[in-house]
Amino acid sequence: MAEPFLIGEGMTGGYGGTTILNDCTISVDRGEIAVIVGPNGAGKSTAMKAVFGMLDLTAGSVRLDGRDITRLAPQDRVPEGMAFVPQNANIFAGMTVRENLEMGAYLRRDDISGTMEQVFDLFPILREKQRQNAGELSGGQRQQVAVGRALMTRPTVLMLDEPTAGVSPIVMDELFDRIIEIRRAGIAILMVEQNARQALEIADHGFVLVTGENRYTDTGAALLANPEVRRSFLGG
Amino acid sequence: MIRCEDVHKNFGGVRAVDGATLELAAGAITGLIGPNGAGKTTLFNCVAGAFPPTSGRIFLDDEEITGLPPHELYDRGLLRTFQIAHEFGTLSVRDNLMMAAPDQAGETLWNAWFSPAKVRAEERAIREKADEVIEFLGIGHVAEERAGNLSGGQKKLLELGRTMMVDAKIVFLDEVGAGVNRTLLNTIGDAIVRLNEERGYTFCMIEHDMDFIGRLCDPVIVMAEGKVLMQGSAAEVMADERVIEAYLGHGVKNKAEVGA
Amino acid sequence: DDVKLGVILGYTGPLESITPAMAAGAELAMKEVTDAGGILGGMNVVSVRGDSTCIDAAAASAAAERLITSDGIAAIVGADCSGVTTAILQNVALANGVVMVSPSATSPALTTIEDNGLFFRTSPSDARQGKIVSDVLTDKGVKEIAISYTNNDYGKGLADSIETNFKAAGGSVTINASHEDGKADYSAEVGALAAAGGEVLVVAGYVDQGGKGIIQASLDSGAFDTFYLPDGMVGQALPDAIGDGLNGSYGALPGTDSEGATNYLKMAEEAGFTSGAFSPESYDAAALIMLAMEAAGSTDSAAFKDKVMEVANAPGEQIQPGELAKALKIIRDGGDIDYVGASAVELIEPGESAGNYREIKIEDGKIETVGYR
Amino acid sequence: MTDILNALVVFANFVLVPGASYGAQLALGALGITLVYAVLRFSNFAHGDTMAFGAMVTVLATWALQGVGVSIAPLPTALLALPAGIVATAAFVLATDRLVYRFHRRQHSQPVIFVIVSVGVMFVMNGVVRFIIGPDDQSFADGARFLVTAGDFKRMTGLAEGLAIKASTLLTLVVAVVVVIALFWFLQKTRTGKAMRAYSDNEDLALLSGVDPDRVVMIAWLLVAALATIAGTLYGLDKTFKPFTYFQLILPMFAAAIVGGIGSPVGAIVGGFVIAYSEVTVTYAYKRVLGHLLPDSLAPDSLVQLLGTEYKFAVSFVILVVVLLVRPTGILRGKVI
Amino acid sequence: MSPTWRGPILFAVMAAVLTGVGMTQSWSVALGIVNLCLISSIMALGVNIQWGYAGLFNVGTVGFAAVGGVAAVLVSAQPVREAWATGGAGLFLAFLAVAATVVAILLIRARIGRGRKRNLAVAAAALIGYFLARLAFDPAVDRIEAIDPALSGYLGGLGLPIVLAWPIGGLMAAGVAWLIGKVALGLRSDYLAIATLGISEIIVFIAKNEDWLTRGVKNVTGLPRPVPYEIDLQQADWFVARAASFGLDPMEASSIFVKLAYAGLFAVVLLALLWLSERALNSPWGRMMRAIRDNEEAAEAMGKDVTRRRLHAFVIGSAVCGIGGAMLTTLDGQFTPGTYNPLRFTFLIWVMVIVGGSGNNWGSVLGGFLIWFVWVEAEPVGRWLMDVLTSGMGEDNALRTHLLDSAAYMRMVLMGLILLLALRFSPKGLLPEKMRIGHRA
Ligand SMILES: Nc1ncnc2c1ncn2[C@@H]1O[C@H](COP(=O)(O)OP(=O)(O)OP(=O)(O)O)[C@@H](O)[C@H]1O
Ligand SMILES: Nc1ncnc2c1ncn2[C@@H]1O[C@H](COP(=O)(O)OP(=O)(O)OP(=O)(O)O)[C@@H](O)[C@H]1O
Ligand SMILES: [Mg+2]
Ligand SMILES: [Mg+2]
Repeated sequence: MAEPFLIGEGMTGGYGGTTILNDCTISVDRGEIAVIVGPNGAGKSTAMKAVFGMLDLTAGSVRLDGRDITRLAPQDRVPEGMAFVPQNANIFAGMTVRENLEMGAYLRRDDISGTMEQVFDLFPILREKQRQNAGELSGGQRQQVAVGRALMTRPTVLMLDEPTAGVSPIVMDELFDRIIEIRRAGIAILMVEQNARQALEIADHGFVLVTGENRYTDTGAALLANPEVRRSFLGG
Repeated sequence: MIRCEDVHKNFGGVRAVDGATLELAAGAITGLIGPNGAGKTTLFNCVAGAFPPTSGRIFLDDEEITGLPPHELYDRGLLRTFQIAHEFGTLSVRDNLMMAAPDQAGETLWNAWFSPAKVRAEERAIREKADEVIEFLGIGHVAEERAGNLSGGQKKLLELGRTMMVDAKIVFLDEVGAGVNRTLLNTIGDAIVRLNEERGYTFCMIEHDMDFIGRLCDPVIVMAEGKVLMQGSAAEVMADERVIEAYLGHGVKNKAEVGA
Repeated sequence: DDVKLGVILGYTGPLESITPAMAAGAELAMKEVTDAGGILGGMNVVSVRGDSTCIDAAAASAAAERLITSDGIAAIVGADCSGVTTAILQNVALANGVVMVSPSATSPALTTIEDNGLFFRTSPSDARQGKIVSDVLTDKGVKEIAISYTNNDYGKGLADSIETNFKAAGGSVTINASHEDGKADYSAEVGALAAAGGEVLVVAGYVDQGGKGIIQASLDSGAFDTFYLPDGMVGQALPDAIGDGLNGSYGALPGTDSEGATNYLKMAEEAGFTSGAFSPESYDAAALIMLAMEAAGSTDSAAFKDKVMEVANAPGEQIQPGELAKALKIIRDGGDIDYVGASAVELIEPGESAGNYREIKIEDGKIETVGYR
Repeated sequence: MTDILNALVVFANFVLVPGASYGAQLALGALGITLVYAVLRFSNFAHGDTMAFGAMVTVLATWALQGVGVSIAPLPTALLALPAGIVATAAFVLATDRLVYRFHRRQHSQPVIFVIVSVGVMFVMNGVVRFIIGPDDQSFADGARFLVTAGDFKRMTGLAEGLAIKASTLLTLVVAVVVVIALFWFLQKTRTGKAMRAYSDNEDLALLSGVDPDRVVMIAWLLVAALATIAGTLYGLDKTFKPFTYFQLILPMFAAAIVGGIGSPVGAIVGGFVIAYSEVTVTYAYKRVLGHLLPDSLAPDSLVQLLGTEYKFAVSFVILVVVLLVRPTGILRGKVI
Repeated sequence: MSPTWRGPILFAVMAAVLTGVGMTQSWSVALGIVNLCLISSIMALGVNIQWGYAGLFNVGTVGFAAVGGVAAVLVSAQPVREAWATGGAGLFLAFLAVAATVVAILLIRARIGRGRKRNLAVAAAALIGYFLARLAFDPAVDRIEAIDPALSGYLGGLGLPIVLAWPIGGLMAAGVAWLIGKVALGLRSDYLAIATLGISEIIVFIAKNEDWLTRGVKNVTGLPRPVPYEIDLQQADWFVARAASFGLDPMEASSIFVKLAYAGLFAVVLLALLWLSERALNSPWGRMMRAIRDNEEAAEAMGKDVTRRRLHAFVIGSAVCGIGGAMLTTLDGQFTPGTYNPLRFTFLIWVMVIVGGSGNNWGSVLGGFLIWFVWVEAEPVGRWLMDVLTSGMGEDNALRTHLLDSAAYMRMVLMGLILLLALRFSPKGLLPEKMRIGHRA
């Protein structure tokens, strides 16, 4: 099997002294959706940060398209086509919604109005609120801004940390639809979800993390079918 | 138990809450749902005293509480959690819980200085309670961690945990479920039901997870564009065309069926 | 062997810009004596500097404490501002029995302070100068003045004294307002002064501090064109900085009918600094200490404190700045001297300058002497 | 009629014009403070001494130019020397960033640590400036001093009162306006400006958008150095160059930045004028103005002064406190650039 | 260095350094520094209560120190009877006018409902009260200030022992802080900072300009001491004999004795305050204050009366600064309003708190010692450094002369460098805030 497009392999590391990730491996290929699930505090967000270079790894490596990028600074991964929506503090609170989206396209030199329209079509409320400061939005609206910002980069790898937390069902559906659409364009999508059943339904691969280790790794459908996984991690 | 009469809240030109009138029955677990930006959190904030409404009146047990500061509402047994977790970042997880306990003698300087024995006894009791809550939330391994270092979901759990330190009359939960693992959320749901049944707590919860709402809440109030759109049982609400149009979307039913 | 003299002045803080010339003045006297073979049969006199900060009594006391108990200085030239001077005197100098000669502390309160005969100053008390200012103004036929003073004990004391004397002489004071030193802008002060009006503006401040700012802003806005300059304001730096606008202004500073002041200017220039406010007084303070030591035959404060008045006053041969070698020789030979120095020192009880004044006038950007009082 | 004109002229001469010049000076300084706050998120106590440093280099360069006889009369030579001052200050400021601030930035130290660190930098700069040029007054102004002097004005208009306008006043005002417009445009419209705002808003997320933090910080410091040098030099031209007064300036400058709404460039300008005019108007003695306006019989004897000038700082601080109580985040709502 | 040993080791180093000063410079110098270190530590404790516990960015320390200084004057200076005789009645009338105004305003607020009418009535009452008070006040003040202005010209104090001024200074500072807190504590971080800075400047301006009360810039000197005078000791036979038995000369011995006596008094106060602070910080009260500091909104939602609690912390911290201010005036033996500049009394204290480690009482004490020590010793060390640096140059080298003349500024540079280095190697302060794990239950 050829190596996946993006892989964080055998990642070990944590914050300061403590080790959070233990030989954890996460990967995703082009045109695929990979979903990470697991209990709170399992290290899912930490794994995402590690893949994006926001954590010092004591062991393991991150490779993009076969190239070792373990030592690349986060801001230098953006030009490589990686985009990331963190779980917390994922908007520029003091800037308007429109400026938030523009910041997503910071490195792009081409015309961004088309992409902006696409984001507005996906999240109509943002079109309405584009001149408002993002910090004044409701919780779900902020989440939409955050995802919109990442979409603006037109990435080759899209990493989303709980993109649907706090968004209403209708928006969540739209979002998942959109993600499927993006996958079709050959983009690799890596996401963490607590709405795990919906997420695994559309996922090609799933990773179940517990205390920083891979507990289960399988296709989305297989994980959904696994009663043990369902009971312990997906809420029955 | 809580009655809101024609509550409005404007932020500059934005009408976040635009004439909401509703009543929360004592002893019920009321769900509050609605599209993003419907004004749910803003209404919570008005009721819980984070800021006063622009106009309208709010009553708790027929006493007007409009504009009262949160700490006075706490004294009357009204508690709330925050949608975006508000942890005490430099305090340990246990201290986060312990500080929430009511009427602590050790919180006056005089006792802190001159009645150490009394304070120590009191602390012991509070600490025990905190440890129970920690146990329940499954965050025992991070009990000594700075709360600022918790994961997103753990912070939400802590948010909930603080309300469990207090004997409350009514608790407002703002999306406790968002970001919380579904298996754990089920346990939390059970605890809410137990608190409601055994201790008579009244709950009002904002949630976007319809399974959770459906399992726990009756009645369910739907808000949209700052107003109350409708109220009814979970089943009624989910079947309502307006609600589906504005909030649930058509996809959800299909998915729910697949999931079930 | 060396004798150490402490030079405790505000090297940092609000008066930091006039301090270097003061310190240089004191050290000029020490160098002169050392070059002439020192005192007491060949002891060199060296200076040890200590920072009074002018405002921080605690830091000033700490510095004085260190100079006395650790560096072993025999006497203090300083301090500069009355507040820190009092603190050093009462907390350190008295306790250790060390003589202090301040070149610039002018507070009248220092006249009556308990000092065990250890404290002297080469500048006159404000009370005396107020009278002089009033006399000069009255003689010029001025009827109405405005006063701006620097808001410290020097300025306040002087301004009050001027007001009292001038009113007693039949004049009127339209406004007597303070200014803070070292501030960024004086337009508010000048606005008020201008509104009050007056023929002459008396500026009881420092030559390159707020006093200068007030004069500059007054000239810029056309509020006043004639200024009276008390001792703190007389220095060549002022006409140099202000330019033609200052011509025609006048004032007075301690000095007698002697060539001392002019000599001192030259000496300073040769030594590589420009004399400024209280620089001559600093030279004199150091000189008096050394002469008194020679006269007492000891560097012990308890011994030479009684000689300070003796060497400063008549009878005896008059000593000008630059003549310290001659003075030492006279003393060694058993003669008597009357130190005049750069600021025409005449000490009265209890050890402060009597206050002879040299009247000056600014003409063509130069300070010209016009008479003595 | 002439009475009214006279009253106006007095008022302009002692309140409007000096207030405008002082206000513009404060505003320029406050701009630098606000920029550091906006981008790097701390209150920079070293700013006064940065101004002193910039002005010092400019003074030295001006002397050098004057020495070889270069002049751009009627404008002051110092304007020619400004680039030298800016370059040197930029170098110095970047060096402090590299040696001091960067470490704390990487540590994610609290803002208050940065504040205290800036106090440390202030001490060092304080000493360095005095080492190089000493604590004294230095004059370096040349060129035309006045646009109109009080005497000329009286002669021209035949009024009893004069109005003086200094060249430096006009220069400061013009520069302040130009600089604030340029800065506003830069921050709001240019990519780099937006990147700076994004960086200040949420550093981690800015990285995730591809913003190079080192570059943003460097540009911010360059702007601060330029602003500080310009402000320091203009202040020196108008008043005088003396290191200690620059240190004294930081309090009113902070007051201006905060009253206006810290982080907002326009706020800095507004704040500068509010502080300046509150000092001048409340303590102004209205005797002469009223003397012209009222008939002789009613002319006031007293000074008609609301408060003595000794309280002028107190007044500006009272106004500051009142403004904050009414609008707790400053006139123009802080933290937004 | 393990965290538990870090504190003791750093304190031991500090003690060793001070001993070193005692041995190489002199014991008087060392003890003089220690005394000011003790006072600085007290003020730092006060700021730490406000910032470290409660997150209040108060940069008005200088104002509270000045209030403490005023208290020292009012308590201990000799009363000027003549001033009371000529001006006392007027002042009393003015006081009555103010009191009546306050009563009137309270009545208005009780009688008239909220709204424009009430505001107008309150404003009118305040204005009338102000003018009535001025009517009685101004002539009284003029008369008081006219009495022998060179030496008195003010009311004087009560002539009581100056040690009483310490608690009274604390109380007065607390009162002032209460007023300020009522007005300003609604403001956040930097805005609170600039407001407190402004108000403290106003306090200092009052101390400088209200001559009838404080003699203003003319200073009040010769305040009584709580310890004997060196001169008296030098003349007391028992003391001279005692000193001789230790092999000390009476001059040096008296100086050391007096400083030790001060040190004893100050240390008692510091230890008492430190004990109270530690108790408070490690109690539920401290936990609550830190919670408020971390997240005010959530603390409010969890039933804490944030406004009141913050006011408490503000008042207590200010009171401690006031005590420190009164002690400093006692040590100086004089009240000099010109001394109160923010650099020395606000920023230096802040530097102590932050370098020591905010949120940690022992850190504040250590910071107080270290920073005051550096502040004082930077001067001689700076000069010494300059001497060393220039020793290689020729006698007449122009650069050398220039550098030696500028040696005083080395003090600033050194102070800054030490500050920067301390924070470079200990970015959270020398003794960082402890993570309190559970409680000593
Ligand atoms: N401080 C504010 N300033 C301006 N507008 C605001 C502010 N806070 C909220 N709003 C607006 O008010 C509306 C209601 O917000 P609110 O947070 O109450 O929504 P919500 O129903 O809780 O939504 P969600 O489900 O996304 O949490 C939104 O449109 C939001 O943009
Ligand atoms: N900045 C930090 N410093 C120290 N420890 C941290 C930090 N952030 C997270 N942790 C710890 O790392 C562990 C994993 O956190 P992480 O955020 O990766 O969890 P997660 O799987 O994303 O959980 P959730 O579903 O709740 O978001 C947690 O125990 C948390 O306490
Ligand atoms: Mg997470
Ligand atoms: Mg919400």
